[in-house]
Amino acid sequence: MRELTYLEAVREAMSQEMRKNDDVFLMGEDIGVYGGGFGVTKGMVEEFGDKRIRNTPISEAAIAGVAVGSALTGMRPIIELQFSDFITIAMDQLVNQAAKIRYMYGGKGKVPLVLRTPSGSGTGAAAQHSQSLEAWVAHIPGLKVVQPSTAYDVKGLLKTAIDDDNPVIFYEHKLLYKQKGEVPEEPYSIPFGKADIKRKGTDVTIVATAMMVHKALEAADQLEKEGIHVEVVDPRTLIPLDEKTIIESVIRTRHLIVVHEAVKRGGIGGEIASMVAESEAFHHLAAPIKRLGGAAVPIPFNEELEKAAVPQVVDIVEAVREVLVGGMVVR
Amino acid sequence: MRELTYLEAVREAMSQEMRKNDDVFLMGEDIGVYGGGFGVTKGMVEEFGDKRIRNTPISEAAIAGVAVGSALTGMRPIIELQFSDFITIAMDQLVNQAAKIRYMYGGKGKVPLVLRTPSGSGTGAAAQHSQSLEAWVAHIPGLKVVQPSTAYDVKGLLKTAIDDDNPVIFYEHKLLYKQKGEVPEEPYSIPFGKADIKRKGTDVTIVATAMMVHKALEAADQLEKEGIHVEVVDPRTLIPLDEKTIIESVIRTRHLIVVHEAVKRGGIGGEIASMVAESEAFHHLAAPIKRLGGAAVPIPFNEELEKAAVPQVVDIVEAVREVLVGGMVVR
Amino acid sequence: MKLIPDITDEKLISLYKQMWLIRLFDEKLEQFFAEGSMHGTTHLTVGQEATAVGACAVLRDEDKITSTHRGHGHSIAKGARVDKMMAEMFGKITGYCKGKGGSMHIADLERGNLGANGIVGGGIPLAVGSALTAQMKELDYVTVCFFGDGATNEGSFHEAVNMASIWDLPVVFFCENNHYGMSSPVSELVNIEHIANRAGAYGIPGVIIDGNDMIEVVNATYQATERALRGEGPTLIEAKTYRWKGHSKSDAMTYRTRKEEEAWRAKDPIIRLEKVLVEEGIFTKEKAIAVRQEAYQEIEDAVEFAKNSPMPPVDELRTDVYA
Amino acid sequence: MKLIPDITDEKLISLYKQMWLIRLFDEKLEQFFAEGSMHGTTHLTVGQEATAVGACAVLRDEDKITSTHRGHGHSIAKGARVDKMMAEMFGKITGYCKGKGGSMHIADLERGNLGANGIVGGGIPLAVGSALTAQMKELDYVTVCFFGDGATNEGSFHEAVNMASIWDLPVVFFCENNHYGMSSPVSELVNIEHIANRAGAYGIPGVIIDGNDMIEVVNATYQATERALRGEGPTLIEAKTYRWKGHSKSDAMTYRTRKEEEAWRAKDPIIRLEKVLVEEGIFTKEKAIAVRQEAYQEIEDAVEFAKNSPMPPVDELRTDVYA
Ligand SMILES: Cc1ncc(C[n+]2csc(CCOP(=O)(O)OP(=O)(O)O)c2C)c(N)n1
Ligand SMILES: Cc1ncc(C[n+]2csc(CCOP(=O)(O)OP(=O)(O)O)c2C)c(N)n1
Ligand SMILES: [Mg+2]
Ligand SMILES: [Mg+2]
Repeated sequence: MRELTYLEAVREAMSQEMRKNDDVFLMGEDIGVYGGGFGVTKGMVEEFGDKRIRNTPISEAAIAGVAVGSALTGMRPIIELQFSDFITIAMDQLVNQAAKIRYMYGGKGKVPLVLRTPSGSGTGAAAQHSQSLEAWVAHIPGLKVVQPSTAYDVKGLLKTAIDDDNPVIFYEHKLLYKQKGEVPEEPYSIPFGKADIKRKGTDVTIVATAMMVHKALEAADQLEKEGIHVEVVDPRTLIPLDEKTIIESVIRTRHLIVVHEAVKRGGIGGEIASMVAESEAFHHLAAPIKRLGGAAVPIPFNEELEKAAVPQVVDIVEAVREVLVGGMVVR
Repeated sequence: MRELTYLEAVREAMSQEMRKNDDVFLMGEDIGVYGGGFGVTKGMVEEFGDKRIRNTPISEAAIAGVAVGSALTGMRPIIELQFSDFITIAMDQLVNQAAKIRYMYGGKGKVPLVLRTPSGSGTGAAAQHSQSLEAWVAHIPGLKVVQPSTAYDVKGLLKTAIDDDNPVIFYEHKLLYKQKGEVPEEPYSIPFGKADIKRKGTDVTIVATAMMVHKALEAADQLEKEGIHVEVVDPRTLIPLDEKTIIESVIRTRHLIVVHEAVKRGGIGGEIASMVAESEAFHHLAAPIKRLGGAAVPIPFNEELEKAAVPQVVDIVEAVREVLVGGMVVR
Repeated sequence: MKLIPDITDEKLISLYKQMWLIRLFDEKLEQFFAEGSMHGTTHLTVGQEATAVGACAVLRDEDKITSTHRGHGHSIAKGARVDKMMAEMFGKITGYCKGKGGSMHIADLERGNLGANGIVGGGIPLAVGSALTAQMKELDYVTVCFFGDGATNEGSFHEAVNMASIWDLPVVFFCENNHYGMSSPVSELVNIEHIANRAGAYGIPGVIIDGNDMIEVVNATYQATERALRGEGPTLIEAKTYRWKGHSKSDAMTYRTRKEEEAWRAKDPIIRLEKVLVEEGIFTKEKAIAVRQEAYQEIEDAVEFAKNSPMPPVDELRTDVYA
Repeated sequence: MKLIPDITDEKLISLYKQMWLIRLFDEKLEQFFAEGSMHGTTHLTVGQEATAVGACAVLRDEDKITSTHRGHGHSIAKGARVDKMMAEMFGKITGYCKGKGGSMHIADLERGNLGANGIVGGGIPLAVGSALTAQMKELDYVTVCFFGDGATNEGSFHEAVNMASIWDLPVVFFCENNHYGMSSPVSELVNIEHIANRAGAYGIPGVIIDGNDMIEVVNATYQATERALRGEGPTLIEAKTYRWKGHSKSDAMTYRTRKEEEAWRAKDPIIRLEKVLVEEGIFTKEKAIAVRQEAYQEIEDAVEFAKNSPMPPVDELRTDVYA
């Protein structure tokens, strides 16, 4: 099948929806001729014109708020924040307006907007341009939260996001933009709340998100050589979360490791681990659940420190060994 | 001993520090003659003047950012946000500036600021004025997070917060403002990272925060009559978190329930539960850890719905019974 | 009386009635809060009736407004039913938000009221978004965005007005300058004489009007909406007015003088309109009293309706979170 | 040359040298990024040297600045050591931030540089906070706040400038209008001719200057800082200038013409100052070349220093999070 990069898949999903539906449009900083901070929208203004590919002032609060207002009155805006760290400036409009309007209005009105934004570290952009803050939005009722890890997933999930009648926070990972994968040309939807088992295995379940899916897969490859069969589950959407697939996997493998790039303390890993611990899977666990996440530090600039700040393949390999040994010994 | 309300204890802590140290000052909306949204600063402008009790425009981002700048240059600002929901507007300055400056600058500079703000539901103020968003800031390295539950604690913890050289997010609970308790007149400090066992018990540990401490205590009273001895642990500070006290308590009681008012999904309860599950206490658990938290809904206006949105005493009582029975049966 | 848009006498009388509806609605609430029979809090419009009514007088159903925490006036002026509003205040299922929103979130999408807002300045970008929809879909409607003097110090005001200006969006920024935020005099928090002067920072017209003169409000809003509908972009209107009551349910009003309050009470916008209408022969003094009485009865009926309405069932807690 | 503050010939020559230091520092970085030997990204000041140098020329060590993502010029002008800056760019432990901050976070608190900032508009409230400290502690220093044209559309600009104005804080808002944000022409994103006109929204003076004329920058900043130190409050200075290079390390510059770029290159601020200094007999052409050569050597030495410096040990990861 045809291959596209993750970045191209994002662009294709948006372009296909925009061709079909005049209500869909884009707003963001430098998304016109410049093509956006990471080049995702390159060429789109030429096809769709500057009314539908709207270059905005550097005004993240208004970008979000104007999107909410336009969504509430019949449009389906997609907004791009250049770095996900800038969501800090748009939180009021996302959390106090977008997420709550329908509920506050007693079920009237809807806010079909997609906020797309690149997150994660690894580019040397330092503390204010490298965060993974998805746990914040996952905590807010009324929002949906997506973290695609492959070119195939990103296209299908973005279509679903655009079609969704609710505000969706859609995290793209900077380091994945150039990754290639097979992507069908025709539009397709990947439902929210359906985890994807990226690799089947019998010994341990790793629930990993975004970039960590790939690190987990690498770790699994290495461990396979030692005869350890790792299952890698990619939730793809944090809200809604496919609890069932995760729980069933853990029941099969009896071991769970949760890995994300975001700071471990207060990260979504705590939610996933606790959810499993509260489920019937608890009684099948042969070892304590282990979480891997970012160190409790701002992301440093220096390349080696930057790597040390987030889980790497060796950390995952080590965690698997630890969980399996721990499990065998103590229970 | 002399009794004060929680609100008066907050005011006294600030006033005592301001008398001692000219660098301490207050900024916030309507904190002058009006005395602030909840009356906490009433009388302070009369004592300290309007240069040190600074009435600000309705500009939460600037309030936070100006505080950061003044802290970085030698002041010790205390800022008041009228409702903790408005932190959504100040997140950039708190998260991208205050929390990270020292680290980004390689250990130079410090940002000794306290952000005080009332959180929680129960006053009929509806979805945009009733949230509990402490999990957000607890996720951010560089911030400290405090949630005092009594008049005694709030005074001692606020002094520690003001004395701390780091940005501290200090959550007051609206429903606690009028609660009375014994409070010494002389200034005293309660160290951060020291949980308080609000009630000793042997059968089950409840880790509860803010308003939920009182609900847990009520539940404990009821359960005592049935011969169930509940231990109530109040972490008091989420960052730093007193993992030791919590873990030791769980080892003793073999059962853990975590209760907070914030939405359960993605709340700090996941962190606490997972932390315990990753500790040696895991092997002492006689039943799965249980989390209680707010429903995944915006806080509704209607009084009955509003109550139903967050854990109540009956929910805690029921959870304890469930955990104890579950524990006895299955393990 | 120099009325620029075409408005029938009948309509003028109905506007007069709306002003009474607003005042009586809010005075009724004041009473309920004083007796402690109402949950939550509220922000009363009393004294500011002319801005809401005058501005909405030139709007059609398809035109939109965004409102604020002090929003009952806007709702009524945009055609909301007082019984459903009152029911909402009581948290009843028959209320505009099924009791889930309360005072600060009353919305009436069918009549173009995109909703009150508990976040000061929060509605401003929403209004701009609504105007963007009109422009993109080439729909013939205008959006009037209400906010207070205090809100103009929020970053959201700045960002949203700038965006509306560069895109020539059909929106009218309507600042109800009642001279105070919660307690802070605008003169202490803004270093210019008129909020309308801020228009200059965005290259749009700024207009200062007497917000207690309904006729002037009608005229200014009419010109601004016409301009917007012609595609010439936004206008910032500053209407000087005053709230008679405290900021919200509990307010000792230590930040202003009784004398100042008295001076403003003397400028009662309802009496003022009444005088004009009588002078112009649009109605008689007796008719005025009758209209007021009608409004009074509607509010009484609304209270009746609200009190007799059922509470939302507890399972309403978990509905309406997602569409 | 009409120079308002007292500045010795020696100082003028050192300012000329600073401009070269800035240009050569950033051209060196450009080269490293082109070869791919540098991690992260950077924003070059080339073409804009006169604003940083001219504004900081009137500042003392105790005066403060806040800077931006395009901050190397400000750092150097405020007295930072280029070797420690270069070491930071290489992520070395000897850098200003021990390698933890990189290009966008260089700070030099000892010399009053409160730091670059990766958040557009993020430094504006910080500057106001610094000015508040001066006022509250009655310290005799002024804070100069640098930001770009694009930053004036952020809410933080609006809120912070308003606050500085109502409190008469000793701060100078210095807008380096290089006519573009990342790619967007200011003319598309702001509906007024001059950013300086925004001063009117806050009741402070707005001043428009030629940002490529260092002498004019010195004079305007001097007047603004003097005003601030007299307790008369902030000024908004808009300096028109241009960045010669792309926005950051990768930029095809499709959003502007080569012709426009050429026109601005012809207005080279360094050559312009050089001409004036030669004309005024402050130095000779030969001396100018020698000074430039000195600057060149300093940058070479800085690179040497940086390359030879050690990386931070991995345990630096977890230090410095809390004070
Ligand atoms: C973002 C935000 N900050 C603060 C508040 C608290 N608050 C509610 S109303 C108000 C004053 C608003 O003043 P103004 O905009 O002039 O409107 P008015 O109340 O005078 O109608 C304040 C500070 C809020 N609701 N939202
Ligand atoms: C809050 C925020 N939004 C967006 C960006 C991405 N960004 C970095 S620089 C820049 C353009 C800034 O333009 P201007 O303020 O004119 O400064 P210049 O780059 O021209 O010096 C943008 C959009 C950012 N760093 N921070
Ligand atoms: Mg007001
Ligand atoms: Mg610029």
